[in-house]
Amino acid sequence: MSAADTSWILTATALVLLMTLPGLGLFYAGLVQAKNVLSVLMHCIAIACLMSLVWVGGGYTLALTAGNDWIGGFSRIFLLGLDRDSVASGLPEALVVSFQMTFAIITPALMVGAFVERIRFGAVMLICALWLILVYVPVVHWVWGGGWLAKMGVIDFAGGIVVHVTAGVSALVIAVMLGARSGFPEKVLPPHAPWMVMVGASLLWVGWFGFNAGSALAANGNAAMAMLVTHISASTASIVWLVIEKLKFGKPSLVGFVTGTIAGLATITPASGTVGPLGGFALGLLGGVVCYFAVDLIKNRWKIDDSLDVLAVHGVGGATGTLALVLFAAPAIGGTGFAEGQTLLGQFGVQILGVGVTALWSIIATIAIVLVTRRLIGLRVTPDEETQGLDYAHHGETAYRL
Amino acid sequence: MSAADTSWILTATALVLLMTLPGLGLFYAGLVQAKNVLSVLMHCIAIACLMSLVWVGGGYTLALTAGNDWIGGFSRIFLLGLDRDSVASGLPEALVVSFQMTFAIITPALMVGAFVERIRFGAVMLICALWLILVYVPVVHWVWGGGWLAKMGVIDFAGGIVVHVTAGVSALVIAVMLGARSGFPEKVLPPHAPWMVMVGASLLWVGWFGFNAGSALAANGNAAMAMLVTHISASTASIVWLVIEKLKFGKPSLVGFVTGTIAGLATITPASGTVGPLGGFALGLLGGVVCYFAVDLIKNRWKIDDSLDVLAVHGVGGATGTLALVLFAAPAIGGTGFAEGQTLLGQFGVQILGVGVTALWSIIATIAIVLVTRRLIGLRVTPDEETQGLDYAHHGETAYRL
Amino acid sequence: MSAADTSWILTATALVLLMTLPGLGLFYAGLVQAKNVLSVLMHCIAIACLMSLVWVGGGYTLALTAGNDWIGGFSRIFLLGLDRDSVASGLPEALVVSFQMTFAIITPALMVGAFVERIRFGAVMLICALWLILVYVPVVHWVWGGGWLAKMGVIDFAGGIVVHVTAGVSALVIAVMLGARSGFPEKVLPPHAPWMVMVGASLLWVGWFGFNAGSALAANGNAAMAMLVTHISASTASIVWLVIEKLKFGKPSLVGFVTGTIAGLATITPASGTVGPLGGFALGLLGGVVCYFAVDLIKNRWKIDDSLDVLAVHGVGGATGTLALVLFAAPAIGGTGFAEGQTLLGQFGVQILGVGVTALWSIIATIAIVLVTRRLIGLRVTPDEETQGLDYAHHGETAYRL
Amino acid sequence: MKMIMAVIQPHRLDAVRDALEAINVHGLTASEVKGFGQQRGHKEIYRGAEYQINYVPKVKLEIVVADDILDDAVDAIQQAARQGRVGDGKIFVWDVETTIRIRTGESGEGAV
Amino acid sequence: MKMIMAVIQPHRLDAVRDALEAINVHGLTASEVKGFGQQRGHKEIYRGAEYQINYVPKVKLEIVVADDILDDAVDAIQQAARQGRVGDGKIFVWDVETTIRIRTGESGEGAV
Amino acid sequence: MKMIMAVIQPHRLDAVRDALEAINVHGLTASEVKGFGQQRGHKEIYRGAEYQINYVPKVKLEIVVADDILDDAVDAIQQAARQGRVGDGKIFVWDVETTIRIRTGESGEGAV
Ligand SMILES: Nc1ncnc2c1ncn2[C@@H]1O[C@H](COP(=O)(O)OP(=O)(O)O)[C@@H](O)[C@H]1O
Ligand SMILES: Nc1ncnc2c1ncn2[C@@H]1O[C@H](COP(=O)(O)OP(=O)(O)O)[C@@H](O)[C@H]1O
Ligand SMILES: Nc1ncnc2c1ncn2[C@@H]1O[C@H](COP(=O)(O)OP(=O)(O)O)[C@@H](O)[C@H]1O
Repeated sequence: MSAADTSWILTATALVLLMTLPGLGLFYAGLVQAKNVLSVLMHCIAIACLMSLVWVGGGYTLALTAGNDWIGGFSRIFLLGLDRDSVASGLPEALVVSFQMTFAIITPALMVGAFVERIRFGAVMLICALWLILVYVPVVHWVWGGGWLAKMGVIDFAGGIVVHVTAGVSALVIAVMLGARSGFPEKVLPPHAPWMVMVGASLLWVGWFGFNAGSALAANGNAAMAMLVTHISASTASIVWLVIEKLKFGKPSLVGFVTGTIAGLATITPASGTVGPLGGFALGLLGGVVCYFAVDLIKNRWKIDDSLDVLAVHGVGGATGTLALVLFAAPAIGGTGFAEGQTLLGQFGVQILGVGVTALWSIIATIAIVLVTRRLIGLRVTPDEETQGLDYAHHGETAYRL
Repeated sequence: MSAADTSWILTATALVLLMTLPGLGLFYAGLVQAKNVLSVLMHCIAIACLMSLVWVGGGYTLALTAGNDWIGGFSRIFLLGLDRDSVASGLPEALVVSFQMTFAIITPALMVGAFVERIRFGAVMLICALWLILVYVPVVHWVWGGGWLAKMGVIDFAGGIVVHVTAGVSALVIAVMLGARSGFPEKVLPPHAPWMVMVGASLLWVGWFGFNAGSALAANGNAAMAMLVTHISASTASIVWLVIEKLKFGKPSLVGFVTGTIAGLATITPASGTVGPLGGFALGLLGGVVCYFAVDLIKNRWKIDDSLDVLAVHGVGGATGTLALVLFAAPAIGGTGFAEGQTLLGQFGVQILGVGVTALWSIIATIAIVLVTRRLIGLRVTPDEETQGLDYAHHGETAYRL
Repeated sequence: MSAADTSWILTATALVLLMTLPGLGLFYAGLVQAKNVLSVLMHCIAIACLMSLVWVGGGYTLALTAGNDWIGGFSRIFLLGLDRDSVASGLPEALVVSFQMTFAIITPALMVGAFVERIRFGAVMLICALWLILVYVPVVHWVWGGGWLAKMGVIDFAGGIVVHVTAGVSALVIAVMLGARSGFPEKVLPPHAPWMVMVGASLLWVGWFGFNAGSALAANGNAAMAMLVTHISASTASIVWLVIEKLKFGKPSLVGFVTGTIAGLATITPASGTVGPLGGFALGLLGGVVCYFAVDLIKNRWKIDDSLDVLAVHGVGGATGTLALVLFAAPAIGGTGFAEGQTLLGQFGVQILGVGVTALWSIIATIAIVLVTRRLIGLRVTPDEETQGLDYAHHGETAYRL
Repeated sequence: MKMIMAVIQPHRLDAVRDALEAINVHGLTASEVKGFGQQRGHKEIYRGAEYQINYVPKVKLEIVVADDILDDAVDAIQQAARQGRVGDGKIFVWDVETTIRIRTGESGEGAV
Repeated sequence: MKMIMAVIQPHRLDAVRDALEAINVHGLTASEVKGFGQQRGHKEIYRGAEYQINYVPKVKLEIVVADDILDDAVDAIQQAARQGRVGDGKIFVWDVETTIRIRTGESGEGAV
Repeated sequence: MKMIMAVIQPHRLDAVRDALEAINVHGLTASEVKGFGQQRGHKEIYRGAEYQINYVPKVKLEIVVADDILDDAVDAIQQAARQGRVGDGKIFVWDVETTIRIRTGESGEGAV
C-alpha cells in the first residue's frame, strides 16, 4: 500500500465530490428559472446523499468485489468486514469505496439536467436509487470490476461508458417519458444566471482533475498525463464552441463556451489514460463539434426536452471519446497503445460493443424504472405547481429574497 | 518525516481553509437578510485573519508545545526558531502550525452564527481574540496537546469537544448576553438566499474531508476510514432531516436538508478516527435526529436567538458524537476500540467529563469575555443601524446592486 | 521521481486552476457593474483556454526547456515526444507542463482587471496570446528556466517578477492605451456584488497555497513553510487595510479587506521560499501599506483607469516582495539566506535589476502588442455598447434574470 | 386619454399583452409589485420556524389609451387576466390630460 | 373612488398595512422604488474612491379607496409612516373613475 | 398639482434629474419597469436556441409638481431624455388633488 498514492486519491475523492457539490449543482441551477433553483440544488445534494447510502449498502459490493461476468459478489454488503487495514487496488479499501462513491454520486446527478422544472421530488429519489443498482452498478462491474467488457479489453479509463453513456442515454429516456416542460420549446425561458453556470463549470473542471487523474489510482506519470490531456481537451472544445457561435451568431456566449468545456471534459474522460497531448487536442476538437450539433439536433430539431442537454453533451461526448480514442492511442503520439494483443479495428469493435450494449441496457432498464416510478409515485408535478415553481411548490422556499 | 503524509496534510490544510473561506461564510451569509450579507462575510474573513495572527503569535505554542497538564509552553512564541527543517508529529512543523491554524480559524468563526445582524464589528474581533486564547487554546492543549484529558484517554479525533462543544456552548452564551435581534422571533425575516446556504454547506462538506481525514496526520487507512465515515454520517443525517420535514410539514426544504448535513458532519467529527462504516451511519442517524429537536428546543421553544443555531447544530452534534462514539468503537464493526485499558463505561465517563468540563469552562470564560467586551467596546449596534443593516451601517457597502 | 511529490503537485495544479476558475473570475466580476459580469467571466475562462493551447503549443518549450540565456529551445514544440514516462524536475514532465500551465493562465488573466467594461473581446484574446509568447514566456525562461536572471541568482520563488510585475505593469500600459471607462472617475458605478468579490478572494487565497507551496515542486518543509508564510502575509495585509480604512473612513469595508488579502498574497509570492514566519508578517505589513497607497496614487490621484487596480495590487505587491525579501532572508529568523555567495546588497541589486528589466520589457512589448491589436481588431467597444453593457452587446446574454 | 392600471398574476402577462395587441394597443409599461388583498401570502418554514410571507408577487400594467378604445382595452385585459380565482387582480382607470412622445415631442392622442 | 399613492420608508410598510387593516382597507399594491428628495442618498467608499449613491430606497403604495374613507385612510398612512425625520415620504391623491375586479368583472366601489 | 409620469431610457435618468434640479424640482420617485412599445426587445441565444426577450428595461419617473411649473418640467424632461431614437419614452400628465408631506402633515402645493 502506497502512502503517496493514498494521499493523491484522498485528494481526488474530495475533488470529485466538489464536482457535484456544488459544481454540478450550480451549473444546472444557473440554467433553470429563478423559481426552480432550489429544486435543482436539492436534486443534486439529495441524490448525493441517497446514492452514498445505496453505494455503501450494496452498490460497492455488487460493482467492485469478485463476482461473475455480470455482477459482483456480496462479500462487502453493508461494508461488513471493512476496517482500517483492508486494502484494495494498493490503497486502503475504505478509500476505494469513497473514491468510487463520488462517481456513483455524480453519475445519476448528471441526469438531473433532463428532468428539471417539472418532476416530482420523490420520483427523482426513487428513479435514481433504482437506477444506481440496475444500471450503474452492473456497468461498473462490466467495465471496471472485471466483468465481461473488462475481459474483452474495453478501454474506458474514467467513465465514458460507465458514467456518460449510462447517464446520457437514460436521461433522454426519462425526458421523453416525463414529457416536455409546459410551453416547450417556444415559451421556455432562458437561463436565469449564466454567471452561476460558469462558476459551476469551473468547479466541474477543477474537480474533473480528480475524476480523470484520480482514475489512475496512483500519483504517477499516468495520472499526470491524464490531467494534462483532460485540460487540453476542455480548452480546445471550449474554443470550438466559441468559434462556432462566433461564426453562426456573431456573439460568442459564456453559456455556450462552458458547455463546450463540459463537452470536452466528457469526451476525454474514457481516453484520458490512453492518449497523449495530441490525442487530447484532437478529442477536444471532435467532442466540441459533435456535441454542438448534437444539442442542436436533439433539442432544436427533434424537439425533445432533455432540458439541460444531458444526452447531447455528456452521452454523446462520452461515446465519441470512447470510440475515437482508438485513433489516438498510438505510442508515437504519446498514447499507451491498445489492450494487449488488440488491433485498431479489434479495439474499435470492442469499444462499439461496449457503448452499444451499455446504451441498450440503459434504455431498457430506465424505461422499466420510470414505469414503476410513475405507478408508485407519479412523475410530474401539477401544472399549477409548475407555474408556481418547484422551489415553493415542493420545498416551500424561495431562492432569492433581495 | 514522510513526504506522502506531508503531501496529504498540505492538501488538508487548504481544504480546511476552504471550509471557512468561503464555505462557512456562504453558509451563514445565505441565512441572514440581504442587508447583513457583507457583515457576516466580513466576520468570517476578519476572524480568519486575526485568529491566524493570534495563533502564530502565541496560540500555537500554548496549545501544542510541551507544557503542563493545563497549558503548553512558550518555546515557539511568535514561532521563534521555526524553520524549514523543524519537524513535529512526523511532519514539517510549519505544516502542523498551518493545519492547526485552520482549526483555530473555523472554531471561533462558527460562533458568528449566534450573533449576526446586531453585533458591533469591533466586539466580534475582541471577543474572538480573547476567546481563542482563553477557551480554544487551553482545550486544544487538554485534548490534543498532551494535557489532562489526553492523559485520561479522551477520544476526540477531529474536534467534537475541542471545536464543536467550545464554539457551540460559547455561542449560546454570547447570544443570550447580546440579546435577540429586534423583532425576534415573530418578525425576523427568512433566509435571503437558500441557494447560497447550499453552496456553503457543500464546500463545508468537501472541506470537512480535510478536517477529519486530515486529523489522521497521515495518508493511511485511518485517514481513508475517517473520510468514509464522515461522508456516510453527513449523508445519513441529511436524509434524516429530509424525512422529518417531509413528515412534519409535507415539504422537505433545502435549508433543512443541508442543516442536516452539517449536523451529521459535526456529530461524526470526534468519532471519525474511531468508528467504522456502521458507526458512521448510526452517528448520522442519531446526530440528525438530536440536532433537529435541539434547534426546535432552543430557538422555537426557549426563544433564544442563537440566530443560525450554532449550539443546536454544532455544539449538540459534537457532544452527541463524542458521547455516542463509545457505542460504535468495537473492532467487530470496523472500529478501533477504546483508549488502552479502557472499558465502555470507563471511556464513557471520560467522554462525559471532557464534554462537561469543556462546556463549563467555555461558559465561564465566555461570560467574562463578553463582560469585558461590553465594557470596552459595547456589544450591540444601535436600533437604527440594525434597521438599516450592518452592511451599510458598519462597512459602508451594499451586497447587491443588480 | 517521487510519488509523494507528484501527489502534492497534482493537487497544487488543481488549486492554481481554481484560482482563475472561478476565483479570479468572481473576484473581478463582483467589482464590475451587473451588465458586464459575464464579459469579465468570459475573459477569464477564454484566456484560460487560449493560453493553455498557446502554452502546450509553444510556450512551455520556449520557457522551460534548454535554450540560451534569453529563451528556451524547441525540443517540446507541440509537446512532441512527451509521454507518461517523461520526467522533469523529479516529477512526471506532463505534470510540470500542467502545473506551469496554470501559471500561464492566471498571469494574463490578472490583466483583465485593467480593461474591463470597455474592451472588445477579440482584442483581449489577441493581446493575451501575443503577450504570453512575447512577455510571459521569456521572463519565465529568464527567471525559472535557467536564463540570465537565474544565473545571476535572482530570487523569485513563485512569481513576484514572473507573474505580478509582468502582469501589473502591462495592465497599466493597456489601461492607458485603451482609455478610461466613459464617465471615469466621477460617474463610474461601485462594485455590483461585494459578496462575490469576497468569495473570489477566498478561492484565490486557498488556491494560492497551491501556487506558492506548489512552487517547492515537492512535499517537504519548504512547501510547508511557503504555505505558512503565505497565510501569515495574507492575514496581516488584510488587517492592515482594515486598520487604514477604519482610521481614514471610520468604516472598514469588505472589499477593502479582501483587497488587502490579495495584496498580501502578491507580496509574499516571490519571498515564500526564502523567508520565515517573521518575514511573512513583515512583508504582509509592508505589502498592505504600500499597495493601499499605490491604489490611491494611481486611481484616485493620477486618474488612470486601471479599473480593478491590477498594477497597484499585483504589480506593486509583487515588486515590493521581490525587493524587500532580502531583508528577511536571514536564517536567524527562519529564512533560507541568499543565493550562493551573495551579500545583502548584491542580492538587492540583482532583485532590482530583475524587477526593472522585466518591467521595462513588459512596457515595450505590451505597447507593441496593443498597437498591433488596435490596427488588426480595434480596442474599444462603441459608446453605445459600453452603455448597454458588454454582456448583451458582445455575448448576447444577461447575467441575472431574477 | 385614460390611464388603465391593472394588477394581474405574473404568469398572465403574456396573455394580456397578446390580447391588447389584438385590439391594436401596442404600448404598455409593466412592473413587478407586491400585492396585498384577499389572496393571502404563504408560509415558509426554515429549520422548523414558520415565516409568514405576506405579499403576493403581481405584475402591474400601466397603459394609456385613447378614450374611444378604453372599454375594449379594459375588456381585453379582464378576459385575458381572468382565471376565476382569488388574486386575479384589479383594474383601475383614470383620466390623463396630456401625453407626450419624448422622441418627437408630439403630444395628444397621437402620442399614445 | 380615489387613488392614494404613498411613498414611505421601507421599514414602515408593516406598520402602514396594519393601520390600514384597522380601518378596513384590505387591498393595496406595493413596489420598491428609488426616492430622490430632500433626504440625500449616501456615500460608499470602495478602495479609497468615493461613490455617491443618489437614491434612497423607498416603498411606494398604491391604494384605491372609496371616497368616503379617503380621509381616514390618508390619516392612517400618515400617522403610521411618520417618524418625524426627513425622508418620511409623501402622499398623493387623485381621482379614479372606474375599478374592476378581474375575477368577477364587477365594477365600481364594490370592486375596490 | 399635476402628476408627471415619464417612462425613459435608464441611462438618461441622471440627465433628467439634473434638468429638473435646474428648474428647482427636487422631488421625484423612480422605479425600474419593463417597457413594451414600438421599440422591440432583443433576442438571446443559449446553446443554439433563440429566446425572444420581449421587454425593454426602462425607468419610470413619477413627479408631482405645482400647476404653474408643469410646462417647464415637462419640457425639461422631454429634452433631457430625448436621444431621437425609438424607445426614448413617453410622458403622461394628470391631475392630482392632494399632496401631503408625511413628516409634517402639511398638505397642498407646499408639500410637493
Ligand atoms: N384597493 C386596492 N388598491 C390597490 N391595489 C389593490 C386593491 N385591492 C387589490 N389590489 C391589488 O390587487 C391584487 C389582487 O387582489 P385580491 O384582493 O387578492 O384578489 P381579487 O382581485 O381576486 O379580489 C392585490 O394583490 C393587490 O395588488
Ligand atoms: N414631488 C415629488 N414627486 C414624486 N415623489 C416625490 C416628490 N417629492 C418627494 N417624493 C418622494 O418622497 C420621498 C421623500 O421625500 P423627501 O423630500 O426626501 O423627504 P420629506 O418627505 O420628509 O420631505 C422621496 O424620496 C421621493 O421618493
Ligand atoms: N400607451 C402607453 N402606455 C403606457 N406606457 C407606454 C405606452 N406607450 C409606450 N409606453 C412606454 O414607453 C416606452 C417607449 O415607447 P416606444 O413605443 O418603444 O418608443 P417611443 O416612445 O420612442 O415611440 C415603452 O417601452 C413603454 O414602457
